[in-house]
Amino acid sequence: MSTDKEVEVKFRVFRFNPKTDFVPRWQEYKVKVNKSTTVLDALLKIKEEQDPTLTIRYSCRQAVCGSCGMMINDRQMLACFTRVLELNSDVIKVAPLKNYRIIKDLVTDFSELFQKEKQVKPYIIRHDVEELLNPTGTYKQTEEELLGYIQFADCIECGMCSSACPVSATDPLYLGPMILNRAYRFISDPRDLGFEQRLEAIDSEHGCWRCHFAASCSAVCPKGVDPAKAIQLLRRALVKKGVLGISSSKKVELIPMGHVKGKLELPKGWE
Amino acid sequence: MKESKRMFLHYVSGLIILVTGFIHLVANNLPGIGTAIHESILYPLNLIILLSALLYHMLNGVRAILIELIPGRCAAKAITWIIFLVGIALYIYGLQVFLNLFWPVG
Amino acid sequence: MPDKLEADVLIVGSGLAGLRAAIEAASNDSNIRVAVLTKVHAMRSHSVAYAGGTAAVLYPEEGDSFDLHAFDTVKGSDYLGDQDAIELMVRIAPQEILRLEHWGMPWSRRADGRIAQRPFGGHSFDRACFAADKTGLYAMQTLYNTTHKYDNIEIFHEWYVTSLLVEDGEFKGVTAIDMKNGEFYAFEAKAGIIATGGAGRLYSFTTYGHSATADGLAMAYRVGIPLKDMEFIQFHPTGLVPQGILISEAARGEGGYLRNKNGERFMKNYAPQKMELAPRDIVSRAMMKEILEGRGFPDPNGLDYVHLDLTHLGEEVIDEKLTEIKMIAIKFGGIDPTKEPIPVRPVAHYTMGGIHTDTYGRTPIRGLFAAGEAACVSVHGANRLGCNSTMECLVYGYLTGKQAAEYVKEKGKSDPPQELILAEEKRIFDGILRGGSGEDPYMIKRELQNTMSKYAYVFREGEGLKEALKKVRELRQRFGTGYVADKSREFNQNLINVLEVDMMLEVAEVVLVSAIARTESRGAHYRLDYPKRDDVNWLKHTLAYKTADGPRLDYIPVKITKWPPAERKY
Amino acid sequence: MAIYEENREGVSGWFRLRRYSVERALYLMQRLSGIGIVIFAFVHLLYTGWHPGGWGDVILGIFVVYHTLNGLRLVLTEHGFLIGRPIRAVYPYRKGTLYGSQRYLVMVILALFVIFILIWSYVALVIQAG
Repeated sequence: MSTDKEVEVKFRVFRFNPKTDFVPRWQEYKVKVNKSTTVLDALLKIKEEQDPTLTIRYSCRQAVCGSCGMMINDRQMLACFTRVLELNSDVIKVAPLKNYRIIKDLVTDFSELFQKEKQVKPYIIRHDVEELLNPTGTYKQTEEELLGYIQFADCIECGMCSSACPVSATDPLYLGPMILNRAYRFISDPRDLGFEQRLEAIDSEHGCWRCHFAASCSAVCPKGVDPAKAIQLLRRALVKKGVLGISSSKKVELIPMGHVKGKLELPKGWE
Repeated sequence: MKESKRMFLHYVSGLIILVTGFIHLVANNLPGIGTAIHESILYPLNLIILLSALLYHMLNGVRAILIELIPGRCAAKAITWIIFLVGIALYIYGLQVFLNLFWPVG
Repeated sequence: MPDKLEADVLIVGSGLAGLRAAIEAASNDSNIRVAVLTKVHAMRSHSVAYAGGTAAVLYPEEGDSFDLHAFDTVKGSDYLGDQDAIELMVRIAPQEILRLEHWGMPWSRRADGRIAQRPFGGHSFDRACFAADKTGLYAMQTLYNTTHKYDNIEIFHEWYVTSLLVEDGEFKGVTAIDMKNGEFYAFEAKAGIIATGGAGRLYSFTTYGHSATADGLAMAYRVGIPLKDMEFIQFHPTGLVPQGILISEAARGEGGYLRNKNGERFMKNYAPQKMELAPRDIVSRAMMKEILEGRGFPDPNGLDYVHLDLTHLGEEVIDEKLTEIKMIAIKFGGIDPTKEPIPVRPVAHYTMGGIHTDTYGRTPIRGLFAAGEAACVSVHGANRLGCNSTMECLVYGYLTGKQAAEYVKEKGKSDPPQELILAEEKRIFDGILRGGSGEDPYMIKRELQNTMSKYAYVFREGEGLKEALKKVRELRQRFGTGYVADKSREFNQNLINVLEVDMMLEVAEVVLVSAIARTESRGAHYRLDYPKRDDVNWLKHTLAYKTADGPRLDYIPVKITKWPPAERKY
Repeated sequence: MAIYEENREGVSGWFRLRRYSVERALYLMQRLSGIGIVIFAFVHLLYTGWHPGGWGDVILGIFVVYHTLNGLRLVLTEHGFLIGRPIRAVYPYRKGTLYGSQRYLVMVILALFVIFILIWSYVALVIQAG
């Protein structure tokens, strides 16, 4: 297993606090790593043993929370999903994700991204409001229908795709691959009926038509989501429905479940 | 007009340019069949279609680049309008060029 | 004076329980303003990492029933679970599954288009609803996305809550730091829900993310709410060696084998009927026994392991149902699970104990609820069954959200006491940030984790636990007020880490004191010096209250409705 | 300083081709050739029938042929053809847009591009000049 010997690697880390520093600086650290050390492990080792002021965003360390996206040797990567020795380089350059505002060091500001996400209404839109809150059964969905959107639901919102996108590099208003992927995930869900309501954001000047299929988003995605595919399929749906007027009606069957009852008695307040 | 319709026309005009542009190229460069096309009465029609498609495709492309370079909610609308007006002007100019070319005055 | 913000229902924590509660409170009445405060981005909460599924009775016509599910849970809890709460929970569970389904959850399906279920450890019926092996990611996404539907929910990403404001036994709000710019705020609220998750980072070999540092537990403990049953910490049988990343129970649910050095399926000696799908405490103990008796594989770092063998399942099953496990094994372990077995070892996975609440999730403080792993209702007793935790998160998120919404309707404006706010601001900024003293927090944290892993692991012993308690108290001394090297305001992670270690030390002490006192073996708490379950003296919940000289223990009886304690056999 | 805080790549981002997939280079060339053609078309219209001649014609040909062929590819892919159906992502991930038919299409257009340019260069440099 981890019997491998340790190797010393040099890290060049981007350090910048926009509130106090005039220009960013690059700081160098030396860390001992072995075969299974990830870049995140190494950075945390630096933070805990050498420089507690180094600021990194991290949480799950198993490539599922999407916190630690950063530029590692000039490419968007998840720090926890990249082993140091796999990079094959003596100096490892670590910088915050491009095209997001920097808060401090490697931490970037995602609030604009989350704001954009809200614009595309990323939730199931249906007319049977009461059924949504107090269900009486399950909507029928076959594995085949599931396969139509499941790939796009794998997104962990690390934001690396939007950082890699050459359009996002110049256009801060462009929704970006992450958001468009999220929009298509819901549009392609057979249970959703909200196609029209999402058009305002998607079909705008800064919507899905600003994509030019550079496919960098798919190239950097750590979860196999393929946002470029989602965007192209989204456009296909837009052309089909919005331009050519071919509409396929979505009908979802509700399979009732008898033993599920809505009402229950709860105590009020504290005695 | 919705962005999707504009962009759909972009693809369509691209395909039209492919056909009409090819005819234009053949007509002007190949002897024989080219000359025949050149002298046909449909040739000006081809040119007009090419001009329309080309102007649309070009200016829409420029517009896309500008929108990506100059962000801002109003900017996109302004760019679209300016490009539209430039397009009209160029189209009139182009038609006038053709008029002179095929039915010269005096 | 720090700035003030206001909300009606304030939720600390944005995991499954927190978001579920937010949606429930917000959908109840559009005038109720709901604030979710989370120290990470909401989508980064560690609920995203759960893989296996969520248990619920969906098909009674096929032989499942509420009673059966409740009994499995009671038996799994080693009869320490409160049976009235368990009955309530299993009854609401199917509804929550359907709600998630309606809100976009991509549950894996049967051929006829209904929700599929898979077998899971300790359940006598295949009742784990799952979405491949990324159930948590999809469930979190579904809930997080659904919060966007409600304009009255506001999520405060990366706000670190430092303390609860309580006056006269009533909840008034919290104090929090906006990490982005380091501003300190007092957050007034009429009702609060704590959903901050467990205390898994007390251990070094753990499935938890770096964010699970027991903040909610410590904050509640500090305002006088007892922590219940903290000695019960679940060790999941299959943590990947050496990182501790969880290899979901789904791997065994789909038919994976555990093998020792001799290639033997050793579970046949411990749970001949259920084999690998016995409850987690039993499997973990079996694995540790194999390892301690020399039938495990040696590891240079001392993390000896056994093998989890999936090779016989075939590539198709692994690709369709265990994709995430495949990714983890290849990327982090360097092993292709379709060809080689995965090295695994029991790993800290779940805190059965937590903030003391009643059957409905209410804490002793008026207006304050607790839900999810942070709470101890207790529905899991001494050992949790797989898939029951996410069910608890959903059900208690729903229950507490609903009650909180009802509660705030009749409440006037809350007015937290100024002196508490000022004192907290002084403590953090003058006491710790500018004037802190003590040793490096990261070293303290590492020592704490090593101590806990050594003495309070699967097998425990009175002497060892006392040793650990001594060590933790010594660490507390050395920690002082906490020392912060980074003096800047913006995103001062160093400061947050210091506050976290402070909280961890507090909770670690409670875990150890509770564990020393319980002189029996029950569920996940196994004492080598008291290997038998003792229903005469110990069929009761531990409550730990904060006092100036360490935790004071008290006990309350277990609620038993239908199932009297019996021997536990699998 | 604000520009560092903003951290936006700007137009230089278009030229950042290393470590990404080939589609990004194709996108950049599509954009540059498009701008080139626009400039030519203006002059061509203003001074009716003007073209640079000789090597200028070859370069113009490269722009036009590339823009056309890659444009045809984009008409297909940007409407969801040849990029594969949505699948369940299985590690190691294979993304439909970077793999399979789409990539074959890229090879085909690049091959056609070379062939056409050779023919066109022959026409522009030998036949027309001759």
